Amino acid sequence: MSQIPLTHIIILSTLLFFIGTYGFLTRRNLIAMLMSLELMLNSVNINFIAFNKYLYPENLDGLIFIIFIIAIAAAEAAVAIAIIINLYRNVRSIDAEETDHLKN
Amino acid sequence: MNLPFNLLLIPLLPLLTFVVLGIFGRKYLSSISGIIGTTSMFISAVISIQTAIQYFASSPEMHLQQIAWKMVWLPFSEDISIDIGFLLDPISVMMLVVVTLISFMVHLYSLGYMKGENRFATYYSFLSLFTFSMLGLVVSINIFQIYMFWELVGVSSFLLIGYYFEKPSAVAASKKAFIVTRFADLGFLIGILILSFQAHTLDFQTLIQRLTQNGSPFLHDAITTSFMGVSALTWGLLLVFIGGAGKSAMFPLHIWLPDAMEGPTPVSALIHAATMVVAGVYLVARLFPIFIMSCPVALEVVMWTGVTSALFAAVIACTQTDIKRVLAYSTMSQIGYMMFALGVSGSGGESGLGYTASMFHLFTHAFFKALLFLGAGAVIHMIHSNEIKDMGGLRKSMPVTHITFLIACLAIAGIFPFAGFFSKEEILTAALHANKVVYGLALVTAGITAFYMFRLYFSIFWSKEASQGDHHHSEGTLTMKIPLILLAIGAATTGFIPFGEYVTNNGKPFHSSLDLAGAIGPVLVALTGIAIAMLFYKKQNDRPEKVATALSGLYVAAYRKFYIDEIYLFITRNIIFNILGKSAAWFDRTIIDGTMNGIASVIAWNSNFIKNIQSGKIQDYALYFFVGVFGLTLLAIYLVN
Amino acid sequence: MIHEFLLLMKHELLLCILLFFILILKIADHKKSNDQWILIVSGLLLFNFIAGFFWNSGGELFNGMFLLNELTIFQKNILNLGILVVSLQAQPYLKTHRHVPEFYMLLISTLIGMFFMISSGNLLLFYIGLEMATIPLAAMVNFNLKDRNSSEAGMKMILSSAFSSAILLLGISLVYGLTGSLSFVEISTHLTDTSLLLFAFVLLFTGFAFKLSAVPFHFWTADVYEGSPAVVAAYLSVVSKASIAFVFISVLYHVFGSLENIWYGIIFVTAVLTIGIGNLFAIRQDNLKRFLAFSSIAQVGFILIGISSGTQNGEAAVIYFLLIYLFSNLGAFGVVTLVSAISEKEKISDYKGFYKTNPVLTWVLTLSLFSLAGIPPTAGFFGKFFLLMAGAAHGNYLLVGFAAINMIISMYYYLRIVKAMFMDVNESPIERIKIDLLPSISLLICILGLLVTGFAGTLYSYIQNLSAGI
Amino acid sequence: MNLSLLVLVPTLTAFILLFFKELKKIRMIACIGSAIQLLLTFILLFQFSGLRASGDTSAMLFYSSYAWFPELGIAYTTGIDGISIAMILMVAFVVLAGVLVSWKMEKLSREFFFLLMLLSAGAYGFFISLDLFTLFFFLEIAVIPKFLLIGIWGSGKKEYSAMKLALMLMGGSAFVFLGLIGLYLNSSDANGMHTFDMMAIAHHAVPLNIQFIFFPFAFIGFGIFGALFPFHTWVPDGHSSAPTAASMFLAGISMKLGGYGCLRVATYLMPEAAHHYAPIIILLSAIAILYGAFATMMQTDLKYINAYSSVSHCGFVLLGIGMLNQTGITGAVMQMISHGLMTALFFAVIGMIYERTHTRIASQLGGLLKVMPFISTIFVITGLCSLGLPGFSGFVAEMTVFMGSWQHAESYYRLATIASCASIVVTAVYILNATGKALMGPITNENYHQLSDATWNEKLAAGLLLSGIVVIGFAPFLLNDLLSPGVNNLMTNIGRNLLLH
Amino acid sequence: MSTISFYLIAAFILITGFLTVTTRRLFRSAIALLFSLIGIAALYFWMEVEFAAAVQIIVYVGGIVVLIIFSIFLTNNEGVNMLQALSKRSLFSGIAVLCAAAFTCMLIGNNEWSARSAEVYDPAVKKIGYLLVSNSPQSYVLPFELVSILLLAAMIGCIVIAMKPNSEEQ
Repeated sequence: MSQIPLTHIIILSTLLFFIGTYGFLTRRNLIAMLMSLELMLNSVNINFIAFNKYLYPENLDGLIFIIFIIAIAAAEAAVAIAIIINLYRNVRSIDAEETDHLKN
Repeated sequence: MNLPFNLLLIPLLPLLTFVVLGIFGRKYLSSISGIIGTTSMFISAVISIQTAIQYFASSPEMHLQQIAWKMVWLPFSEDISIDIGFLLDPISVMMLVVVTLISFMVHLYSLGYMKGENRFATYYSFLSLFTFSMLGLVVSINIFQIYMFWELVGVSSFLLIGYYFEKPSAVAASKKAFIVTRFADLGFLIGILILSFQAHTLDFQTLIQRLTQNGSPFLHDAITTSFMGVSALTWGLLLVFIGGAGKSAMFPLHIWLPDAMEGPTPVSALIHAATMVVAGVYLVARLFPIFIMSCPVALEVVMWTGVTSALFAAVIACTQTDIKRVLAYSTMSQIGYMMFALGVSGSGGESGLGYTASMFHLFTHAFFKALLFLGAGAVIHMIHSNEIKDMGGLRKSMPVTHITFLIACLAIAGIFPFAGFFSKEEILTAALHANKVVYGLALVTAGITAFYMFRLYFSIFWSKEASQGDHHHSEGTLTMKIPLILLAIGAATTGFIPFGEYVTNNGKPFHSSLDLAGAIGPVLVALTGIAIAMLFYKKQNDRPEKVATALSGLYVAAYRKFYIDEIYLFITRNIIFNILGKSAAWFDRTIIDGTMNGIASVIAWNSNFIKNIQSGKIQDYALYFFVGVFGLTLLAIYLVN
Repeated sequence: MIHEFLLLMKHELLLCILLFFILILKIADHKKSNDQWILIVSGLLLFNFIAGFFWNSGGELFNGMFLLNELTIFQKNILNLGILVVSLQAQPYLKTHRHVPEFYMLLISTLIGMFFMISSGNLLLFYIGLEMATIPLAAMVNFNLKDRNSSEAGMKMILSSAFSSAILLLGISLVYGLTGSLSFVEISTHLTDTSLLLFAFVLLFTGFAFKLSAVPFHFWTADVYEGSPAVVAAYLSVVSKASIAFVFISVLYHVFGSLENIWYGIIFVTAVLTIGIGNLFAIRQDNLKRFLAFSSIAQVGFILIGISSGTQNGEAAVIYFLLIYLFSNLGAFGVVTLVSAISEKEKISDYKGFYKTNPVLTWVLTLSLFSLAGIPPTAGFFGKFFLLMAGAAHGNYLLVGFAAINMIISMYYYLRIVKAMFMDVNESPIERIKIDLLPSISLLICILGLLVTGFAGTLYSYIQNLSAGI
Repeated sequence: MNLSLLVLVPTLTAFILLFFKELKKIRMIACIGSAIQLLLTFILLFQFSGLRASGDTSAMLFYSSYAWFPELGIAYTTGIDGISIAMILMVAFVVLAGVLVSWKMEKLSREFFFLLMLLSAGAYGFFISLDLFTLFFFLEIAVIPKFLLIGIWGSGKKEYSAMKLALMLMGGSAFVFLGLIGLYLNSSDANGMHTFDMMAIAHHAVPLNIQFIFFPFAFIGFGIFGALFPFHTWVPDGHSSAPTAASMFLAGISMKLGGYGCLRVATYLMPEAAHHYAPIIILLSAIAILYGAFATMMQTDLKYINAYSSVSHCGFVLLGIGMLNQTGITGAVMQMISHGLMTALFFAVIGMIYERTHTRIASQLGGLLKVMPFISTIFVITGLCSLGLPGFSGFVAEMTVFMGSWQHAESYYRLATIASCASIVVTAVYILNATGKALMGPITNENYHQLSDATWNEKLAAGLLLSGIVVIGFAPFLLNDLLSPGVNNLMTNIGRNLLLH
Repeated sequence: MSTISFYLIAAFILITGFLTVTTRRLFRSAIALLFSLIGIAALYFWMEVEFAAAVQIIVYVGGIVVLIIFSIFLTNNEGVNMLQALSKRSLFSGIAVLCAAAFTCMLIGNNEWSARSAEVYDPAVKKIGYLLVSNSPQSYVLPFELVSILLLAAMIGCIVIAMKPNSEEQ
C-alpha cells in the first residue's frame, strides 16, 4: 500500500465526486440524479477513510463519520424517493426538465 | 412738543379703522363704515395740521429732524436693524398734511360716490389701510421701514384698483400695477442691500451722515468699490431710484398707471394722483443729501428721467380719449416735473431752489390733481362713461364741478394766481439755472399741459350743447361737492404759501422771490396752449381730425402710448412665460421627474432582465451553486495572495 | 454526570420527550380531533418555551462535542418561541389536514436537530444536526400531498440540500484531512492558509450559505417557499434560517476567526449579491409567499453585513435582528397562512382591498412589512440600523451605502403590498376571515414583539453581554 | 416641564382614538389632543422664556438624557433651544389647524386622525432630539404616515405620488443614515466611546476629511426632505395628491424636518465642510428659488402652484443656511416657521375651495370672492404673505435671508442673492395670476352661486394659522429674540471651527 | 500487487461511476451504481477497513440501491430510455465540472499531506462499538442517538408522503 500516495486516493475520490456532480447536473430523471448524489457522498466517504487511515490513525473519527454519513444518506434517499414518488403521482413524470412550475 | 402718543394716532387711527372695518365691517358695520372711516380720517387730518403748525412754529430759523418715537423692529446684526419710528422733518410733516388732508377729502367724497356699493365697508377699510401705509411711509426713519410701507401702499393700491373684481379689466390692471411696481421694488431692495452694506446701517440719519461726510471711511469705500465701472454708491442710489421710478410711474415703468384708472375714481384721486405716486419723489428727496453730496451722476439720471417722462406723458395725454387716462398721463407728466426739479437742484439756499420747488409742486399738485380726479369722478358718476365723446356741454348741469374743474385746470396750466403757477415757476427757474435743454423741454411740456388740460375741460363742459333733459341725475350729494369746493380753494390759494420758509433741503429757511420777468414766458406758453385748445374743442369742429391726420404717424404712436405696453407684453409673454416659465416647467416634468421615474424603470427592467436565471429547473440551480463555489474559492485564493 | 447531562441538554431532552409523547399518543389514541392535537401540542410547546428559561447552566459534554452557554441558551429560547408561534399559526392550515401529529413530530425533530447544531462543538454533530434540520423539513414542504407545487418544492428542497450537503461533506472531509480533527477547537488551532484549506473553507461556507439562502446559493428558496404550505415556509424562513445564522456566526468567529480577512471578502461579495438579487427579484413577484422568500433573501444580505463586522456589536446586532426578524416575518406569514388556508388566495393582487374586509389582519401584515422594511417605530428599524452600524464599523462604508440604497428598493416592494391592501380597489376582495384563538395569540405575540423589542435597550444590552465577537 | 410630554401627548391621543368609531368623537378627541399639545407648547414657551430671562444661558434647556442602548452610545437625549421651540410651536399650530380642517373626514376617520397624530408625534420628537439616533428615529416615523395619508385619502394620481414621496424621502433618510453613521464612527464622548450625542460630537470637532465625505450625505439627505434642487420632485406630486391636512403637514412639518436637519445636523456638526460646500449649496438653492418660481408660473392647479412655490420658498431656507452667518441662519429658521404656517394655511384654503367646487384648476374657478368672501380673503392674504408682503411673516423671513446673504461681498454670493431677490417678482406674478383667475372676475360656473362660505372650524383653523403669520409679521423682534441665543450658539461652533481652518 | 489492485479498483469505480451518470437506461444505470458501490467497498477492503466495507455493502448495496431500483420500477416503465440531456446543459455542466475537477486536483496535488502520528490504524469492530455506544466522554453516543431520531423522523416523513391515502372518502 505504501507505494500508493495518498494523493492518488484523494484524486480518485475527487474524480468520482465530479462524475457524480456531472450526473447530478445533467441527468434528466430525478432518480438518476439521486443516484449521482450517492456517488458524490461515496467519494466523500473514501476521503474520510483515506485521511483517517493514512494521516490520523490515532483515532477513528473518519470511520465513525462515514457511518453517520451512510445512515443519513439512507434517510435522505428514503425521503427523497418518497417525495419523488409523490411527485410522480401528481405529475406523472419525474423528468427534471418538466418540474419547473415554480420559477421566475 | 407733542406727546408721541398724539403723533402716533395719525397713522394708528387709519390702521384701527382698517382692522375694525376689515373684520367686522362687512357683517355688522356696513352702513356706518363710511362715517367711521371719514371721522377717523378727520381726526388724523386735524392732528397732522396741528403737528405741522407746531413743528414749523417751534424753531422757525432751523427745521431740524426729530425722531418722535422709535423702536427696534427686527435686528439683523449689531449695527443693522429695521427700526420703526416716527420722523419729523419738513418734508415728512408736509406729506403728513397732504396725505391726511387729501385722504379725508376722498373719504368724504366717497360717502356719496360709493354709496350703495356692495362692499362699501371693504372699500373704506382698504382706503384706511392705504392711508395708514402712506403715513407710515412718509414718517419712516429707516430705509427698510420705507421699503415696508412702500410694499404696503403697493398692495393697498392693488386691492383698490381691483376693487371691482368682477371686471376682468380691473383684475388685469391691478395685477399689472402690482407686478410692475414690484419689479421696480426689486431694484429698490437691492439698492437698499447695497447701501446698507456700504454704510453698515439702515437708519436714514446715520446712512446720510456716513455717506456724505467728507473723509468718512464708508463713503470712501462706497465710491471706490465698483462694479462694471460704476461705483457701489451709484449703483445703490440708481437701484433705489428705480424703485422710486416704478412707484412714481416714470418712463419706462409708467405703464401701470393709466391702467390703474380701472379703480374707483376717488381712489385714483387719492392714490394715483395725490399721494402714492409721489412716493418716488419723496424717496429721492429723502435721500437727496447723498445724491447731491456724493453722487451727482445719479442725480443727473433722475433729472433726465424726470424730464423725459414729463414730455412723453404730456404728448400721450393729448391723444387719449378716456378722461381718467388723460389725467393719469398728466399726473405722470407732473411727477416728471417734480423729479427733474430735484435733479436740477443744488444744495442749500438759492441753489437748493429745485428741491424746494419740487416739494412745493408736490404739495400744490396734490390739491389740483385730486380736484381734477374728483371732478372727473363727478362727471363719470353722472354720465356713467369715461369717454370724452360721451360728454360735452355739462357746464350747466353741473355748475360746481364746472367751476372747480376750471380752477384746477388753470392751476395745472400754471396761470397766475393759481397754485400751479408758483410751484411751476420755481421749478422752471431752477431748471433755467441748471440746464438750458431741460428748461426748454419743460417749457414745451408746460404748453402741452395747458393744451391737453383745456382740451379736456372744453370737451367736457363745452363742445356740444347738450340739452338739460339728457341727464336726470343730479350733480351729486353734498358730501361730494364739499371736497370739490375745499380742494378748489386749496388749488387756488396754496401757491401763496412761502414754501422756502418751511421746506428746504438743509432745513434752513430761505426767501425765494418770484422772478416776474422770467414768469412771463411760461405763462405765455400756457396761454397759447389754452388758446389752441379753445380753438379746437370749444365748439365741435373738424380741426382736431385734420391735425390728427396731418400728424398721423405721431398721433397714432402717441395714441398707442408709443407701443410701450406692447413691448412689455412681448417681453413678459414670450420671454418670461414662454421661454423661462415653460422651459422650467418642462425641465421639471421631463428631466427631473423623468430621471426619477427612469431610475425606477431601469430597476424594473433589470428585474425583468434577470428573471430567467430563476428558471425553475433544479439542475440550473445546482450549476449556479457549483460555479458559485468555485468563484468564491478563486476569490478567497486571490484575497490571500 | 447524569444530572449534569440532564441539565445541559434540557432543551433537547424536553423536545425529545415531547416528540415521543406525541408518537405514543398517536399510536395509542386515534380518535383525537385535529383541534385537540393542536391545542395539546401548542400547550406543550408553550410549556417547553417557558421551561427554557429555568434551570439553566453552562458547560460541555462528550469532550466538547456538545457545548452550552448562556448565548446558546438564549438562541434556543428564541427558536423555542419561533416554533411556538409557528405551531399556533399552523392551526388554520392543520385544522383540515390528515396528518397533524406527524406534522408536529417532524417539526419538533427539526428543532431538535437545530438545537444540536447550535450546541455542536464538533463537525460531526453539526452535520447531523444540519441534516436533521433539513430532511424532515423537506417532508413537511411536501405536506400538501395532492398539490403538485408542493411536491415539486419538496423535491427541489431535498435534492438541492442533498447536493449542498454533499459539497459540505467534501469540505468537511478536506478540513478533516488538513487539520486532523473534527472538533472546532482543534480545527481552529490547526488552521493554515493553504489554497486547499481555503477551498475546504469555501465548501463549508457554501453549506451555510445554502441554508441561509445567500446568493448564488439561494435558488431553491423561492421555489420551495412558494410551493410549500405557508406555515412551513414561515418555519423555513425564520426558525431554520435563524438557527443556521447562529451557528454560522459562532463557526465563523470562533473557528475561522483567524481567516477573517478572507471571509470578510467572501461575505462582502455574497452580501452585495444577496441584497441586490433578492431585491430585484422581490420587485417583480406577485405570489406573496414567493415575494416573502425574496424579501427574506434580501434580509439575509443585511444579516451578512452584520456578520461581516466580526465585532461584538456585530454579533449582538445579528442576534438582535434575528429575534426581530422572527416577529416580523412570522407576523407576515401568519396572515398569509390564515388567508391561504381559508381562501386559498396567495397573490398580492388578491390582497387588493384587503383593508375593507379585514382591517385587523391588514394592520398586522402592514406592521410586519414595515418592520421588515425597517420603518420605525417597529423593531425592524432598530435591527437594521444596528446591523448596518456594525457593518460600517469595519470602515467599509461602501457596503453599508449599497445596503442603504437597496433599502429604498425594498421599501418600494413592501409598500406595494401596503398599497394593494389599503389603496387599490377590488371587485371581489378576500372575504372576511374569522380568526381563531390560537392564530390570534400568535399574531398578538408577533405584533407585541415587533413593537416592543426595538425599544428594549436592556434586551440589547443582554445580548451584547453574551456576544463576544471574534 | 418634561419634553417627552410633547411626544407622549400625540401618541396617547393616537392610541385613544383607536377605541372609538364615530367621527364625532374621534375628531373631538383629536382636536382636544392637539389643543392640549398647543397649550403645552405655550407653557413650554413661557417656561423657556422665563428661564432665559432669569439668565440661564446654557445652550439647551430642559435637557435630559436617558441611556437607551448604552453599548452603542445611543441615548434618549432631549433638550430645546429657541430654534427648536419655535419649530415646535409652529408644528403645534399646524397640527391643530390640520385637525380642524379635516372635520368632515368621513372615510376611515379613525385611521386618518391616528396617522395625523402619529406624524405629529414624529415631528415633535424630531425637534426635541439631541441624539442623532433618536432624531433619525423620529425623522423616519414621520415618513410612512404620509404615504398612507396620500395613498388612501388623496386625490388624482395618489398612488404614484404616495410611492414617489415615500421612496424619495426614504432615499433621503438613507443618505442621512450614511451621514450619521459617518459621524458616529468618528465621534467620541467623554469616555472615548462612539456616541450619537450631538452636543458631544459638536464638542469634539469631527476630523476634516470625514466631514468632507459625510457632509454631502447628511445635507443631501435632509435636503431631500427640504426640497433641495434637484431632489424636489416629490414635492409637487406629493402635495397635490395629498388630502388637505396631509398637504398641510407635508409642507408645514415634513419639509421643515429637512431644513432643521440641514442646519442642526449637517451644518452644525460639520461646519468646515459646510464652508467648503457652501457655494454648491448656494447655487442649488438659488436655482431652486428661481426655477421653482418659474415652474410655478406655468401651473394651473392651485395645489401644484402652492407646491412648486414651496420649492421656491424652501430654497430660501437652504440659501440662508448656506450663507453660514448669523443673519442668514436666523432668516432660514424664520423662513421655515413662516413657510410652515403660510403654506399650511394656503393648503387649508385650497382644500376648502376644492371641497366645495371639486376642482382646483384656477381657470375653472372664478369669482369666488363673491360667493365665499371669507375663504377668498384668506386666500388673498396667504398669497400676499407668500409674495413677501410686510406685515406678514414671509417678508420678515425673506428679508432676513437677503440681509444675511448680502453680508458676503464676493460676487458669486451677490449674484445668487440678486437672483433670489428676483424671485419676489416672479412670485408676485404667479400669486396674482392665481388669485385673479380663481377668485376674481365674473363667476363662470352657475353652480357656484350656491356654495357656502367657511364653517366655524375652518375659520378657526385659518384664524389660528393666520394669527401666527401676523404676529410674526408685526412683531418679528419676538421671534428674533427667541431665536438669537440658539443661533448664536450654533454660530460659536461654526466660528470656532473656522479658526481651525 | 497491492498497487495494481488499487488502480484496478479505482478504474472500476470510475468506469462504473461514469456509466451510472451516462447510460440512458435507468435500470442499467442503477446496476452500474451498484457495481460502483461494490467497487468502493472493495476499496475499503483494500484499505483494510473491513467494517466500513461491510457497512457499505449492507446499507448501500443492500438498502439504498434496492430502494432506488424499487422506485425506478414504481415510476418508470422499465425499458423506456431516459431522454437525452439538453445539449446546452451537458456542455456547460461538462465544462464546469472539468474545470472544477482540474482545479481541485491541482489543489490536492499541490498540497503536502503530513501524517500527525505514526500509530497503527486499528478499526476493530469492538473499538468502533465502544466508541459509538459507550458513555465515555470520547464516545459518539450522542450523535448515534440523534441519528436514531433522524431516522425516526425520516420514516414518519416517508410514511406520510409515500403512503397512498387508503380511504379517499375521508
